[in-house]
Amino acid sequence: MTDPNTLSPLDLDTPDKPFLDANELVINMGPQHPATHGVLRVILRLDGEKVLGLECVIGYLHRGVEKIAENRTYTMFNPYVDRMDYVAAVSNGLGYCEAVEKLLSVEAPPRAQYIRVILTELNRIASHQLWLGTHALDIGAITPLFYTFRDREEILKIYEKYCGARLTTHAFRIGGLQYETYNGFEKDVKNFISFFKPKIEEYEGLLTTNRIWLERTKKVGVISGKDCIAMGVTGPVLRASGVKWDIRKALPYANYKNFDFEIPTGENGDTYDRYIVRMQEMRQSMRILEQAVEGIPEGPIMAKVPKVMKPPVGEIYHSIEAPKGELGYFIVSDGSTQPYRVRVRPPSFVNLQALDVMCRGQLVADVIAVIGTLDIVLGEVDR
Amino acid sequence: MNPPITVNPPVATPYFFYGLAAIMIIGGIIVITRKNAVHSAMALITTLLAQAGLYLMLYAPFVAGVQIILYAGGIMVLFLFVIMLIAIDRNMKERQFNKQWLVGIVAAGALGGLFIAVYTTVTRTPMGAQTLFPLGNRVSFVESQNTQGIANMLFDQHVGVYMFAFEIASLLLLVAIIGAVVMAKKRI
Amino acid sequence: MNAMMDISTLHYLVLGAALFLLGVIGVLTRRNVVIILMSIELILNAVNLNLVAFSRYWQTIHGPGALHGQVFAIFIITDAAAEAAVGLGILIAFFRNKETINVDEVNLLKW
Amino acid sequence: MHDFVQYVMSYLSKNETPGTAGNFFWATVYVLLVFVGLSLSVIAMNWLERKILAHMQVRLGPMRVGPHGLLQPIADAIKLLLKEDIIPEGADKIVFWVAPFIVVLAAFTVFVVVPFGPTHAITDMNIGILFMLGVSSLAVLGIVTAGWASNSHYPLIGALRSSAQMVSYEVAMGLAVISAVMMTSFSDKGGTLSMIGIVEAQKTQGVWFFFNFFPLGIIGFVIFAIAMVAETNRAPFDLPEAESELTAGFHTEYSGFRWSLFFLAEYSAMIAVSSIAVTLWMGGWLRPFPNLLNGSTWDLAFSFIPGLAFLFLGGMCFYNVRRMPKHPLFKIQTIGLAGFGAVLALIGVVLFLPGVRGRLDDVFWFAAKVAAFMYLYIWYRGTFPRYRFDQLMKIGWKVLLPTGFALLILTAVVGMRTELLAQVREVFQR
Repeated sequence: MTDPNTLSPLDLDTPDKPFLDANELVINMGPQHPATHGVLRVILRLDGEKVLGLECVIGYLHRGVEKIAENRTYTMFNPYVDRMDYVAAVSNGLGYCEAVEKLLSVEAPPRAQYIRVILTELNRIASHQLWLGTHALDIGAITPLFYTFRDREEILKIYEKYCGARLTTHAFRIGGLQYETYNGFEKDVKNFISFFKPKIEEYEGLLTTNRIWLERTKKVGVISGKDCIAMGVTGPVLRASGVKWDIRKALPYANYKNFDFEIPTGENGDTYDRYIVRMQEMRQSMRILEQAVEGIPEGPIMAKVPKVMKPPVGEIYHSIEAPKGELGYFIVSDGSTQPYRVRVRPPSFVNLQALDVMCRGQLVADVIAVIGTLDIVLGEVDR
Repeated sequence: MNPPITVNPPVATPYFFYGLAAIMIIGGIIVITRKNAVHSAMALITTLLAQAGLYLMLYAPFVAGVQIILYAGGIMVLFLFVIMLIAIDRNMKERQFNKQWLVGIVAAGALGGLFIAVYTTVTRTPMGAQTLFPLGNRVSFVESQNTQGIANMLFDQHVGVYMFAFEIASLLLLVAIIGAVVMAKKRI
Repeated sequence: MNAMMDISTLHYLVLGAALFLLGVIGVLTRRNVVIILMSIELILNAVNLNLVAFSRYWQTIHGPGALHGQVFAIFIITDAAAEAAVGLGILIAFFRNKETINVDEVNLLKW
Repeated sequence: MHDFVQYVMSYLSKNETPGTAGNFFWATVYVLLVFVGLSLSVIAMNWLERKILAHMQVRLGPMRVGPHGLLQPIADAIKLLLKEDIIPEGADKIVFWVAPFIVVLAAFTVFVVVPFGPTHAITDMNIGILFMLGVSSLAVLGIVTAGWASNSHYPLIGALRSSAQMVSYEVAMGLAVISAVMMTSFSDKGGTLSMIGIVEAQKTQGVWFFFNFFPLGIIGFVIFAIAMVAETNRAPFDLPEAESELTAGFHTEYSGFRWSLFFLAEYSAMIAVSSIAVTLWMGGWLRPFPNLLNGSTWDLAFSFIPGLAFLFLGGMCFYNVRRMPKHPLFKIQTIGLAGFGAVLALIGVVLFLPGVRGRLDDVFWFAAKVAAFMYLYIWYRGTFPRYRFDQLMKIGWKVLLPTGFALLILTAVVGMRTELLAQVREVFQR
């Protein structure tokens, strides 16, 4: 049933008939709707409240990031990637910097890599916190939102102390880091770890065994591992369907191979499993943080990179495990100071394609839950 | 004239009757003349509530309560529900009255004539000539016994004669539930 | 209080008759099934009003325990509920098949 | 003039509600008192909900208008009244106008029979509880017409959802209510539907119906407590106004004054259903433990509690006056808080006067119990996610309804156990 190839596309040309008669009602959810996380527009074809099919209309936030890259030097383009997934800006920067470093055949020094890992994992936690808050809010629990925002604040404080910015941090530079860590950075991270551990329990206490939460999320938006692979869905959504695929383990980048952590997976591929997987991922991120903050080596933070970057002619694809899934950068260099083409593979955009499969046969209220569980950021979908 | 067993003061003055009666008649006229079925339903609700007021004037508070709960709160919600489910926009542009409207009004007029004839008939009784329902037979009852009285009528072993009818009514409701489900459900 | 101003059973009966007539006119002249059903409700209510008025009249003769009219009124309300449920169910089934709710278009016994 | 004074004073010696006594003057006074009190408690409820919810969610809530945001509801009311009253294009104007008034009328009319004390009710109706259920069920008409008249998809779906929800839960609610009403009939005085009669029955039977026939009373109460949340469209059953799905449900297209009417109706309906629950299961105006801690000493002790409670609240205000920042900008706020505390303390002192004490502690206990329910409502909202529509219906029809039927039969069996046993014995002896 959920084989994406056999799904008939949504027919929007025939006019909608009255409510009970043909039982088809076309409803336009968004672009201004409180639960579409920005400016996603979803056209729903309904039978009563049952979803027969849906179509996403995207592009309301399109800013032409990829095209902008062709008119900027490699360094100049770096801040732009932060504006794609603004919730996980650090991860976006990491992917881009590593891709260009690969193109230039340089490698960031170990100290820089450790600090990169710390900041990226903090960012993963922040992103998951934001997801949890908004997802719970969509399902009707308003309190977790305030809890997660309270705790996310601590992460943003660390960012602010480190580089002055909170959201679009532009923390990394090609070849390493621009800034050395501030005094007490390690202490702050350690404090955060000890502060945040009980907080996860607090979130779980509100939701994990809550009957209404279970009823709203179990067996909702089910997608099988096969379908996920067929549609290119990655990240926690894929792992919740039982596929143990994490780029940090599969194709280790940065220095993730030095760290000991597990890949949490689910079994049923439903919204509840995705919730559990993300909660576990936060815990695993804490494990990585503990190891990384203990082992930060001394040394330089910047590799030797030329002032004017002219990578050799060629192309490179580099992907990292962003909080939302596989974030890939495909960069074609023509040997000049500006990239010939930059193509971003955003996890949100690819994951969003599974929405139709996951929502068919469910109810309208489930569409909201599924949009929440996919954890999309429209800045990244539209770029 | 000796006052009858006056336990309660009069519920309200006769003006209340005329006011409620006027509301009911105007509501009834709106019900059968409006194009928009929702307006008709609202007018019918007003009529029903006014009628509940009349029941209170007749010292029948339990029937008034049942009228509010069942009619205004139950049946009319069902009506509104159905009106909203079916597309009424198209229906409002069509002809509202059928071809036999003249015949209908004539028949209703004849019926009305019959009513007038019945209510004005004067019969000879030992107490003199009077209509079927003489004026001025107001009496007051112990209002607080109304619900208990109805319960006695329905359930009491000695006074109650409607126990069987009550059971039949429940059977009727069961049949109605099943019938409505069969009718309205697309796939069973 | 003036005896002419006093509200007697006859007042209620006349009001009931007027409502009954309005209901009959509605049933006989309207095309919209929903409004016809509402007119039937009007008729039933007119009957109820009469019954409760009779009940009071009866009570003046047989004492406050003789509530037959009110019991009848309650049975009729029950009946009206059943009638509305089934009638509206038929209406929906009909509308789904024929896309109309006009009675004069219901002129076939099968389709 | 003397006659009028006589007429007014004659009621005071009577020990019954003004409606029963047929005293129009006092009935009007009571109607006005209930109306003003209700409006005040809706205002207070608005502030309390925002503050309590805020503190549950690690924020402060309104803090700017008045000390601790005490004047925020008034500021909101002024804002709402000054807002443009928008009627959407293509809306059915008359119905759109009328709908909020239906809801408000239904929500306010039920208070005619709510017993705040043995004599503190506008009237005592023979069909009190039936009247309350019936009139509160009229609110759904307003909601349905509001959704339909807006001529928009989201309000229509919200209206359909809410009518289906309210009609479904009314059934379970009615069953729970019947089981409690049935409990009143297991005494010598016979059963009653009157709200005051129900509380009197709890007094004479010496038990709140919550504890009666353990655990049947509790089950009935729980059914009612679930159904009443659904009836008032509050979290976790707030589907008709599910913000994340239907933007605002049936009142999406409403603004300004008309919207505030819906708001007013929602809160007064919450108070109304809570009063039903308090009357039916929690012993209405009766003080706690009337049968365990009886005697005139305990009566006297409990009659001091209302005054003490207000004094405590006033004391809290003064304590917080000391904690206010000493900055000159906060001077007005500090004075305001002190004034508020003084008013509360004054009320507390007045409540100690013997004449007032005897008359008003009923009202205090009733209000305190209703306030506990109000807190529950806020607590639910802070804790629970929202049910899905089919799950809501499943709970209503497949869980609450059969439980209600079973409860009804069990209550009858337990209540009539002596008669039943006698009959069984008779059969065996034959």
